[in-house]
Amino acid sequence: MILVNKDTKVIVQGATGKMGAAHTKRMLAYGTKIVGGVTPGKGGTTIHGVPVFDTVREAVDATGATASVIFVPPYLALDAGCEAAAAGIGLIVLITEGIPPQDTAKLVANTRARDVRLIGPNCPGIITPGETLLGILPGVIFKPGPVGMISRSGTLTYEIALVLSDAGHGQSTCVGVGGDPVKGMGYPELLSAFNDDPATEVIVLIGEIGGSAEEEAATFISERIKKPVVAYIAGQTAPPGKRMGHAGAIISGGKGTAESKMKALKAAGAHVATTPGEVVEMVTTARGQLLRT
Amino acid sequence: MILVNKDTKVIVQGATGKMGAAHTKRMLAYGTKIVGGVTPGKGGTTIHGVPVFDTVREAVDATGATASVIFVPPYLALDAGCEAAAAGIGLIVLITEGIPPQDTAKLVANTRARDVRLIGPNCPGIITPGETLLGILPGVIFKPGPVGMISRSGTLTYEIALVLSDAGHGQSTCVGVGGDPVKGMGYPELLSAFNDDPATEVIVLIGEIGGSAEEEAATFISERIKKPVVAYIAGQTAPPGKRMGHAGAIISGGKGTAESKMKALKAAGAHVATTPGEVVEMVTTARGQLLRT
Amino acid sequence: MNLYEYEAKSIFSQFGINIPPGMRVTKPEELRKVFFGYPLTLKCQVLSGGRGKAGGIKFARDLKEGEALAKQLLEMTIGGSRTESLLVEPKVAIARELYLSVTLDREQGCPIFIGSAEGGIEIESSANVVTVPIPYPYQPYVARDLAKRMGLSGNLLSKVADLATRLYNCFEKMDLDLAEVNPLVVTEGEEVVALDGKIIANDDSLGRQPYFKGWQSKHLVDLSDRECRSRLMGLNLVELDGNIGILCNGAGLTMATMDMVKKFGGRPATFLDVGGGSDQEKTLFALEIVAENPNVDVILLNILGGITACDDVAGALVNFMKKSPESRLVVRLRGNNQEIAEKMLAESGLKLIPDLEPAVKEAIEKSRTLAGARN
Amino acid sequence: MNLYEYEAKSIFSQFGINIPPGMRVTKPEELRKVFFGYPLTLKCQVLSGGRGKAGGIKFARDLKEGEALAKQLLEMTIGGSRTESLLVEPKVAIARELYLSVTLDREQGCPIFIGSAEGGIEIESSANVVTVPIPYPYQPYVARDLAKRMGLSGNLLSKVADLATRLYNCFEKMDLDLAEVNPLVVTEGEEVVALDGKIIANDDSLGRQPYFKGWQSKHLVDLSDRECRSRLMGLNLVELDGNIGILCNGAGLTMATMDMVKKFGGRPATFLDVGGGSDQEKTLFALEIVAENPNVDVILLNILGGITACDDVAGALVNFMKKSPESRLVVRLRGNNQEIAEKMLAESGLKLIPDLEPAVKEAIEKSRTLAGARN
Repeated sequence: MILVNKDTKVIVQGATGKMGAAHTKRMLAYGTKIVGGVTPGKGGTTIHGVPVFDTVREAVDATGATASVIFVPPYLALDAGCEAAAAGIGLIVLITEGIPPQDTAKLVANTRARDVRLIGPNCPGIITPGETLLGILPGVIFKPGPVGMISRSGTLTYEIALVLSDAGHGQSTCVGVGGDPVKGMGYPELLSAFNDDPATEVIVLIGEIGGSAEEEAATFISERIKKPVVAYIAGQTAPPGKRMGHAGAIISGGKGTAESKMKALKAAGAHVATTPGEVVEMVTTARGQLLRT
Repeated sequence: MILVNKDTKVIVQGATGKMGAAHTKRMLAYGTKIVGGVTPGKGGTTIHGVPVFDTVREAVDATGATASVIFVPPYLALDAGCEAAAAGIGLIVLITEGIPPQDTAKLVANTRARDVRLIGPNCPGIITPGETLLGILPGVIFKPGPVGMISRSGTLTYEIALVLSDAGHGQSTCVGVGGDPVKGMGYPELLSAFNDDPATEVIVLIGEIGGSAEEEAATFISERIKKPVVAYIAGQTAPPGKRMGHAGAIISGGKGTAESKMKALKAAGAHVATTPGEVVEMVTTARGQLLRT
Repeated sequence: MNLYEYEAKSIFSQFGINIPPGMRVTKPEELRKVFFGYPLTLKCQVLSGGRGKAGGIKFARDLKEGEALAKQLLEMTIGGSRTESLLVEPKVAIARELYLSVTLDREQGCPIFIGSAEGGIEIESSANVVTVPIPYPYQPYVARDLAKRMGLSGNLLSKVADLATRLYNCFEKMDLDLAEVNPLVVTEGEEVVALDGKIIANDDSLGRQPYFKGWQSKHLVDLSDRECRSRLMGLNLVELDGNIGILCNGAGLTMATMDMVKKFGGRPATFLDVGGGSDQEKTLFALEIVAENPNVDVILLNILGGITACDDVAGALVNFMKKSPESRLVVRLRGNNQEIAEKMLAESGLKLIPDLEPAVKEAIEKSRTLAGARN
Repeated sequence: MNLYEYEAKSIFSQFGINIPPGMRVTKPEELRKVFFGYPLTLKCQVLSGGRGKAGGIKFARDLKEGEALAKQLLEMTIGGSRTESLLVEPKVAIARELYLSVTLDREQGCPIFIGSAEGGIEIESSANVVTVPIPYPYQPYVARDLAKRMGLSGNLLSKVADLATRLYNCFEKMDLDLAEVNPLVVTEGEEVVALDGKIIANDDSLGRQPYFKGWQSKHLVDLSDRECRSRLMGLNLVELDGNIGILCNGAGLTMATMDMVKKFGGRPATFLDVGGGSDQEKTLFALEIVAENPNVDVILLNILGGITACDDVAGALVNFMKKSPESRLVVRLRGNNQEIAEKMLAESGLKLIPDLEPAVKEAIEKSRTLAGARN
């Protein structure tokens, strides 16, 4: 497993909002060690039995939390992220969708300068099945096992985890890096973490059209990754010039096509699936080969 | 000697302005290795035989310079300092006077984050007598020798260096840290550098009223400095509430008096002079004792 | 949100960027009010690219020629986008053309300057392009680095750097995705002028940009009516040419479903991401707008509940089926509150399919039957 | 540059900080135009501190009492500063008083918030003070950290934090040395209001703050006429009570010279730093303004040439001596172009003293002689 485990102490920024409260409850039910919520002006109250603080600094001082899941509204996310980083939080999972991308860029600059890991924004978060859940992934779909997953998509991750779980391929950790063009951690850092993680046998990379992150991941895979990688790219039939749901999912100027990404990944030695069903088959094959070798 | 020596490659930002040009000429005459000037739009020309570049990056790439002396107008200084830091300059000597202090604070934040040493602003610069001069100090006054000098003042430094030189006490390096309330390097870092410098026997610290830097230096001296320190504080008879020339030289709310500083320095074991003449006597005594021990 | 050239230039001007004098004209006779001399440039105001090649820019030597050209240009449609108005400017005496823009670089995660000593070009296909990442907080030296790398020198370097700093300020203060000057011209009098300008405002930032308040609807003209209405509801609809309407929650899942439909031999008619956490009302709107498309024979609804509660979706389905027969529907629904949803839908006779691949295949099968019935 | 309370509040208001309704009054009869009800607060507008203790704030129950108090207050001089006008406000029902300010911290090298849950106090001597360093670029969480450390909670925490963010924006955008609200009051209706405000604008930044254009001269009222004229010439003059006028280049050297004069038994009459790189005209102005002071018997000019060229100084001296006898002058001059300077002054008979201590002693000697001659 990477990034988080059952001992990770987590706070929730925006814990008393509608979405924050609902997911705080779900995360607690999953077993996540939620040690505090943060909502300015609501300090001293509780939410689902968890103490609420006015500031992240106070929450960190009182609880020793090292990770934060952020559910604040889009225009407050930069402030919330900077607050977490300044208070010593080491891992920020930014769920919020619709953040102005220039705000994200400023937050990325801030967290990079402080060596804080940022996941998201516009992401479902992280799950280490059976241990902890930081975000909004539906815990019931994921099972413990040896497949490490990295994905730019939310529900597509659930879909693929579902078919993998059904086929007996549980997951070490799944990380949704988010669908925005500018974001925190990307493929290379996470591929590298999974490569070093003894609990991960096979890595599943779920990409989509837009940008060149998958092409760069391919280069990284060919140079640095020893474990088998199964890749799937969504948007193989997407028309050019149209934004396909995610702010980052657009083929522009002939760049960012699924074809280009699949080609690069194949050339890097990854197994490239065209449907979720094929992902399962390829993981089965890869794990079979691992057993034989 | 500290910070700079005869091999230090120096560029001058604002080299084609009136003051920049005049001091480029003087520094060259002193022997400073001025390898380039920077003035946007004047790239390709020369000033006193030195090539002028449009940007610091270009100058650094072409010359391998590691230090920059900045003479640009006050409202352009933040930009110039950030440019130097971004281009890989490791030591910035900011001569300019009248910089808005919030700009200085932003520059200080920028250089600290990059581990760039900043001297100034509103300072005379640095001289390692007989080796190199970065700034506007009158080279003829300074002689090589074992006295390290740190000062918040310009001409007062010249005055004290003059009487020291006349008495046969040359200087290892003299650093004018500047008279502004917000500035780059302060007493502790420079005291520490002189303490570690084999060429320095005695440290002369020239302070003035305002702030609490001398009180903090006193604490630092008592805890960390092994070499004899002779201190002089200007403004012993200054009335409270009046700004005495330097933006930083003001006694306010009963704080920042010469009395308080002199008391703290005495308590820390420094020799505290009341006139430049006494500085000379105390340096003579200190060096005499060094010879005996 | 794409802006028209005249809007972009007005914003540039507010940030101190030189633009030519200009007048917006919606009728040929308005040319008489032009306050600067001939020859004139008349430019179609459209949101699509390729205007020059399509003949959307003309020069007039006098009023008579101008009026004739204006009439002709005002009727043009370029790249599917109708001419909204004309921007009329004096013809500029150009000594040199450059390219300059600011945009966000997704790979580096920061804004970048893009510059070229060659202007009026397709920047994607040009060889002489330089890019400079822009650190935050901004300082003007970054613009000088850019101008230097573009190969400029002397006064021109300083002038272009100054303009680039203003362009960045505009980009940051107005929350833009793109601020582009192409070409940036150097006149024979050594003035640096934005001869053409393009701005894309960031959609997610419109709520904090009072300047753009109320602008959105009139700038969605390159979308179909249904795409446009969806956008205003906060939904992402892309219309395609097939007969299977696809609705899913989540962009990646919608794309994957679309890809599977195509792979197994079906033809997608819509891509509609109803988003995460969408409510009953929004889901109903989504079902209706897909059903409204006359090409749609089958609606494939694929919801995997993460944030989305299945019972909310079921509620929307129950309402939808009051007006629309369930026979066109193929529903894959799985996730939170799935049992409640199943119960709600059991009464309607709508069968839920738990897995995606069978659902896709069912939808394709049904689309063939229904398309056959229609022909 | 110190601002009056009414000016500070007007600026606060432009940054969205709540201030009480208010009216500036320069004549008692203007009270009739007050647009809000009694009781009123009448406050002397002065640049000095300690106004409350000096009786510069009064409350009026009706117009008659108000006019009488206004007449009396408008004639007050507080801490040497004449009342410029009155600020009239309705009396506020106060539930709680706080303190809030933003200033630059010289030791940390960054702006800081200073806050206290106790208001209307001398912040230097208060125990309940918290400070929070402000990183750049600013984010509002810093203000929430402050409010929390001030011991606030609930809605009040959010309201004070919001006001603190606005105060910081004001501090940064307007280039202030100090933005202070003391007291910041919580009204009985739970509104957070800046009841008194103080702003010190940074002198070095006035050139880039169009808002303050032309303000400087009318805000130098706590300086003497000569100090004021010097400031407008860019010179730093402080007048003292002795008879030796001291002019030097550089603040530290001027202070050291002053200290030496005092130490060796003399009495300094002026501290005048002519600055580095000062030109001939400025030096002449400096000599003349020192000579103008009737208490000055001797002028001690101490120039150690770094940036300053000695020949420029000599030129100023030559001109000065055309009007003023050299007998009052003691000149120490050393540095760049010293030989040229000596030659220029040789003709006038003015003797240059190369070392500081002898020059100081000579000036003291001469001051005794001349003071004796005068008595």
